[in-house]
Amino acid sequence: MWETIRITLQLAAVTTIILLVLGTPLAWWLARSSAWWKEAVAALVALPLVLPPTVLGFYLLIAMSPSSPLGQLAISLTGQSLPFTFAGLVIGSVFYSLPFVVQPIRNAFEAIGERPLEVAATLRASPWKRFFTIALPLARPGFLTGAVLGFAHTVGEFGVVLMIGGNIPGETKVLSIAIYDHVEALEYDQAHLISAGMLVFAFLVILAMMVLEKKLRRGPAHGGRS
Amino acid sequence: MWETIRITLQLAAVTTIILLVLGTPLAWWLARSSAWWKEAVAALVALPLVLPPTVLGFYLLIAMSPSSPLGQLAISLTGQSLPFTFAGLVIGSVFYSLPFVVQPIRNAFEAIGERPLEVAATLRASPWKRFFTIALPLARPGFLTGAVLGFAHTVGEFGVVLMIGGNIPGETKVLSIAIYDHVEALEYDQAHLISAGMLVFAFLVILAMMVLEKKLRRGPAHGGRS
Amino acid sequence: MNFLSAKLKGRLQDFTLDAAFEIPASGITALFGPSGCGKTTILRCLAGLERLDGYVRLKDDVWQDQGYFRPPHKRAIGYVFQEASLFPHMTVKQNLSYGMANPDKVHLHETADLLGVRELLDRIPDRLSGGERQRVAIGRALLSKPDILLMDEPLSALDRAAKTAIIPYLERLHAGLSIPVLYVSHDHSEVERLADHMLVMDKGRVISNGPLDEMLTDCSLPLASSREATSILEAEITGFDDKNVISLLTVKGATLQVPGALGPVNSRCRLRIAASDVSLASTHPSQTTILNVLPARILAVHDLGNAQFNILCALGDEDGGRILARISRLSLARFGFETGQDIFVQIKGVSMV
Amino acid sequence: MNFLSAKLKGRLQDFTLDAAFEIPASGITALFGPSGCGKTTILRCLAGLERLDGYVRLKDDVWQDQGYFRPPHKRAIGYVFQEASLFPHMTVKQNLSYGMANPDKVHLHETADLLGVRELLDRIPDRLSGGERQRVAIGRALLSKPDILLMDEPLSALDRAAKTAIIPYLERLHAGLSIPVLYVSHDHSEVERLADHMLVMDKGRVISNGPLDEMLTDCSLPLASSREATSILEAEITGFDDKNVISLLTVKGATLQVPGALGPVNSRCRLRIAASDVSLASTHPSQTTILNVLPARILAVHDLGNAQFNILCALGDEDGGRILARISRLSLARFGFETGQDIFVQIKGVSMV
Amino acid sequence: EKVHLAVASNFTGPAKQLAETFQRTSGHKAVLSFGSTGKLYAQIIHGAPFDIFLAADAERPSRLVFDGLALEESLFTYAVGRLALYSPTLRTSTALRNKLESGDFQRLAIANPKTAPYGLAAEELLGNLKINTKGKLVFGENIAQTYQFVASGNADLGLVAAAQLKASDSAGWMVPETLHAPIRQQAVLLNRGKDNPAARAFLAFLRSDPAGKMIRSFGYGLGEG
Ligand SMILES: Nc1ncnc2c1ncn2[C@@H]1O[C@H](COP(=O)(O)OP(=O)(O)OP(=O)(O)O)[C@@H](O)[C@H]1O
Ligand SMILES: Nc1ncnc2c1ncn2[C@@H]1O[C@H](COP(=O)(O)OP(=O)(O)OP(=O)(O)O)[C@@H](O)[C@H]1O
Ligand code: MOO
Ligand SMILES: [Mg+2]
Ligand SMILES: [Mg+2]
Repeated sequence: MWETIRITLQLAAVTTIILLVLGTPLAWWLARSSAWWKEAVAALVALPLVLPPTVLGFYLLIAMSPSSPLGQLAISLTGQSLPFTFAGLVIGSVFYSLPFVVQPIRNAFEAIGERPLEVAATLRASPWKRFFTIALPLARPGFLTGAVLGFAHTVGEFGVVLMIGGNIPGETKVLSIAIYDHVEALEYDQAHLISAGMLVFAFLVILAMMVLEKKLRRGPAHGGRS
Repeated sequence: MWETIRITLQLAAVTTIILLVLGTPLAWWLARSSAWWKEAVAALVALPLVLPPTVLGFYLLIAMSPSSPLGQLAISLTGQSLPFTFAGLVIGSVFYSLPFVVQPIRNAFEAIGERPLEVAATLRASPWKRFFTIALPLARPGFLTGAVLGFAHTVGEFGVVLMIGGNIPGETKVLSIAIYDHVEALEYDQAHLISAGMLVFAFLVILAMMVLEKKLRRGPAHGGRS
Repeated sequence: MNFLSAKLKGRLQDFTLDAAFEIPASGITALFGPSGCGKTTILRCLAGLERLDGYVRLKDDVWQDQGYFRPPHKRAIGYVFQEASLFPHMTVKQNLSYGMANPDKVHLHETADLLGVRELLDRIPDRLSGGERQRVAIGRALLSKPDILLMDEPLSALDRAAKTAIIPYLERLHAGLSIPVLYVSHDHSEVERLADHMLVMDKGRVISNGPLDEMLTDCSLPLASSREATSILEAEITGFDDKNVISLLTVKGATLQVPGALGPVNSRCRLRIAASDVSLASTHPSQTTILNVLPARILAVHDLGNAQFNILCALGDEDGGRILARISRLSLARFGFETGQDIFVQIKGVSMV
Repeated sequence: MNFLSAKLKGRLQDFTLDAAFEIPASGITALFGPSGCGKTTILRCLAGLERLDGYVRLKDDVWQDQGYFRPPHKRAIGYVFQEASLFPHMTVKQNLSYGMANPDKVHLHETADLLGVRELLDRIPDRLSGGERQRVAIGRALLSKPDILLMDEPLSALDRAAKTAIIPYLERLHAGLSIPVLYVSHDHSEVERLADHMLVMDKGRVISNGPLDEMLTDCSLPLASSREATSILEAEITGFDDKNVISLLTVKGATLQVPGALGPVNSRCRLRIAASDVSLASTHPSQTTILNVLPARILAVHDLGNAQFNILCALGDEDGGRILARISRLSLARFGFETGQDIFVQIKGVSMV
Repeated sequence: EKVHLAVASNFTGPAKQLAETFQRTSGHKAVLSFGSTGKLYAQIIHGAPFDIFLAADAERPSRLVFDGLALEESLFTYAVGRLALYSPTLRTSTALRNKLESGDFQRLAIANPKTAPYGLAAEELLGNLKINTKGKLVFGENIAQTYQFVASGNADLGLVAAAQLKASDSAGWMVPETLHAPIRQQAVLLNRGKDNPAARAFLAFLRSDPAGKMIRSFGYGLGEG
């Protein structure tokens, strides 16, 4: 049980971090590029959503299997194929939850507008400095939303994880699958217990994040004049 | 097959519309209220995400069963209980996809700031007029994101639908379940075919929405001075 | 008769506002005071965008009082914000017509012409210059047909030519419709030209409040000692010299000659005379291009402390129009002017406001 | 020697910019022109925020040329935007220090004191008044130690007192560091006080460009015919009358008396004389409080078309300092002034700029 | 040594108990992963690290043998599933059977015949009894879901696994084996487990009498060998 909880939290945390790390430049590019094909990329990012998770997991399984190019690459790099490992789970979850992170961050970047970045440029801030000192802080609500949706979704994620993780205790078995197993095995009491625990825990985590963000924010929504 | 496609599109469309209708006032309240418990509500909205869809479906099944208060209500109103009906599917999907719609819209509302609404108020615009002529149009990117995520997620939604829909052809069988069935039944060719079709269709729909939104928007991201 | 009366008290962080004032039923009231003294805060309170303790009454209507607060959209105000704040998702035209009860194309086009934004009607605000944005914001407030106009430095981003085009429009507006205007401005000449009344603020308090001419020549106020000190005289056009293109203007106690055709005979107008344009002489000077050399009596001598003096004179005798002269200590010493003395004022520059 | 030279050509929708100009290596260059004529666009091009065709060169450095464009953050500019544009998520202090290469608390506090925002250092921009925001924006640009300052109406939201505090700071800045400043302003007196050079724009073109005094008295430019027409004279303080507190100032062709202690003897300063403060007399007048009555020669007579004339005079003889006098047709007719005639100018108001 | 088993989800309960006994008696360790048979099959052909597959049908294991991923000689039926008709409101077999045959019900839950062997069996039964179920069938993804449809009261009747009724102490009508082909759940040793002594040991244990007893006690029948 504790194993399972640990793996769940670890998966959600690692996935969320990777999603933020990958999603941020992607969102930035989507927000700022004027390439004509960027909306096609945006649509592509949203696409995995359309497939049922298990089916998506099935395709990921095929894509990552030892005989596929990706699988071969993984084997030559790490000596191991990806499915049925924690790393494989992370990849699958990242793939599946990407749009929930990219879209809110992209919107937040777009809402900043040109002006603050222009001002920073005239103050000799390099593109990197502008990004880190202006764009990132001003887009914080988008990051919060992306992180909450990404985290929660990874905790509850199940189809993809089941398919490419293989439900291996101590390695790829996460809480969502544990609940599912209990439900399948008609062990409702355990299912209720874990579900309730998860809900309470997730509620507290999400609430804490939101309250923290509000504290950090520049004052109340009302009464501002800028 | 066509039946299934029709039901899928109908479910996604109806769900998205309901999500926008319900999500908008909720997002508005979350963006503007200064109630101390509003972040708790926000966390609650995100909570269904944390449960695996099938498990969530399981609880919804229990909640909507004929012996439950909700089930009794539904029966006394419509003469029918909710599970295994299209209406039941819609309720489940709405419940499950709500956070993907509420969060982006809330962020968009918050990004507007006080000023445009204050200006409108001094021009004698009632709260309703302010909402419809200022807040809604300025929050459009958030609505687009919410609609795309909500729509795509409902198309791909599967666990909840499977659980409370009962997979009845012509009534509650949607494409995601059809693909899943084919995968489980080792009919990989059909699964590939439907998946590819869905992906292409979804890609085109999402792309069209995004390009349309861009056209409608007030000019390019670059070069603005406001 | 007071149109609007208000008493407002409250804090914004370190800043305390404690102001009570009245605004007359017609005319433009200038709200004057240093940066950060609370001008914008007052306008926001009047508009209902900020709620402090106190009351706001408009004629027999109560907008705010103990336990009562009318929301902004139910107050018939027109508010020009300090920053233009156009709706970014609307064209200039949509911005202009937003507050119009029944959109009237002719009226809208008229206003747009006057403000010089007719060509910009289909632009989005992002693509306007600073001054263009400000003009659209003015038009938008005017077109909402308010009962009172609150203007927060509406002309600050405008060049003289644009101001010169807009100010007469505002004047006509207040003359024609006689809606009162509360006008925040830092520009002395704008205030002299436009305002009838004046409300001087400092550090959250209203320190003085009255008709413009009194406020300008009141030596206890900072205005009379500033470099731009001026007097304002109400005048009647009583004649016109066709050959030399000179108008004759009668004010209390004197008749002035002012170049140009200023208006039809018998009409009234307002004259502005800078204190630094006024010099004094103990005897009637001759051989000077100064047109207006008028007998006057000294009412007060006021030391400004920087080797300069303000001399308050009345044209003719004590009851005549008041004129402020700015002279040096040297001149004062040489001619020894004192209160009650009869002298001549030489007015170099007279302009119609 | 030119510090910055630029030639820019391009379109923004309906608007066409086609401007070539140079800015000298030191001093303040005023950018003057009606709303919407392209002033902000020019600043944006110089800053690298907008890219039109043409070149921009700074000393021997090329910022933009055929196929080359240096990004804004590699141009050592300080830009004060037309709207304050503070970073909303930073305190005033963080805003101020954002562009500082090595944050120096003393320098920051000094600047904050000067701009009167010392008390606001921990505030967020949302909670500042309009003028406070603008002052912070000025400080932020100055603290980034730029090689050239671009200022888009930086003082428009400020009252006279705040301006009076900031302008000497800008002057000292440009005197001490001698970094050039390109300064957009609509305020005549601000320009007279601050500017050494002037760039006049209209409809996207630079219509005139030169030293301030020439531009002001050039009767072919709109400036000389405006109501605020002025002359600027460079002067040396040559004496001080202790008893009467009068300074003696020597300009080319004359010595003027100006009330007050204007500075140490032998120092130089700039004098501003409004055309409307200058009257002419054919003989030496007596018995007037006007301090300065000086012999001069008429260089040109210019009909302004509204019953008023500009008379350009040189103090002493033809080579003396140039002074513009604004007189009425009536006076001209009565005294019959003409080019080449020797007369007396009576200067009512002289102020140091 | 460690043996890794892929177990069809309907066999979750017995598998857990079997593994426990096996670990206690053999000293080997048994790691269990549950999933639907189809899913487990897909995972195995894509390299899942399982030694033994306990499927819910006979088809998947044979296919694995055909694919060359499992050893043919190891194939055997470890359990035979039986259908039971279940309704939480009806306690006796006759009442249940009558209700089914009269067609007097709103919803009948069966497992999806396409994906679950129990569904196939249910279809066969309904065909044999010639019951008109048009518009009344709801399909569970697997037999566990089918059970939930009935247990939650949302379907008035369901054809579930006899083993489920046993597990939840409920009564039902045990459908005679004559009315549907027996559901033969087969086990197979996968290539990966070929040289794993623990895997061989588990398969041997699975064929043993104590194991058979345990399987029976969950409501399954035993295969012929
Ligand atoms: N992004 C844009 N797209 C199209 N036209 C623009 C854009 N920005 C400015 N313009 C137009 O270009 C002209 C010059 O604008 P600019 O902002 O340079 O004027 P300005 O001289 O700074 O005026 P002001 O004194 O009012 O600020 C204006 O007519 C304006 O409408
Ligand atoms: N939301 C706020 N919270 C705290 N302090 C505020 C807030 N808004 C304004 N202030 C402070 O209140 C004082 C008055 O502000 P106000 O905007 O009324 O000044 P103002 O007279 O309009 O100045 P300006 O001419 O510079 O626009 C200022 O010192 C300002 O810093
Ligand atoms: O593996 Mo099952 O028992 O077909 O759901
Ligand atoms: Mg203000
Ligand atoms: Mg501009």
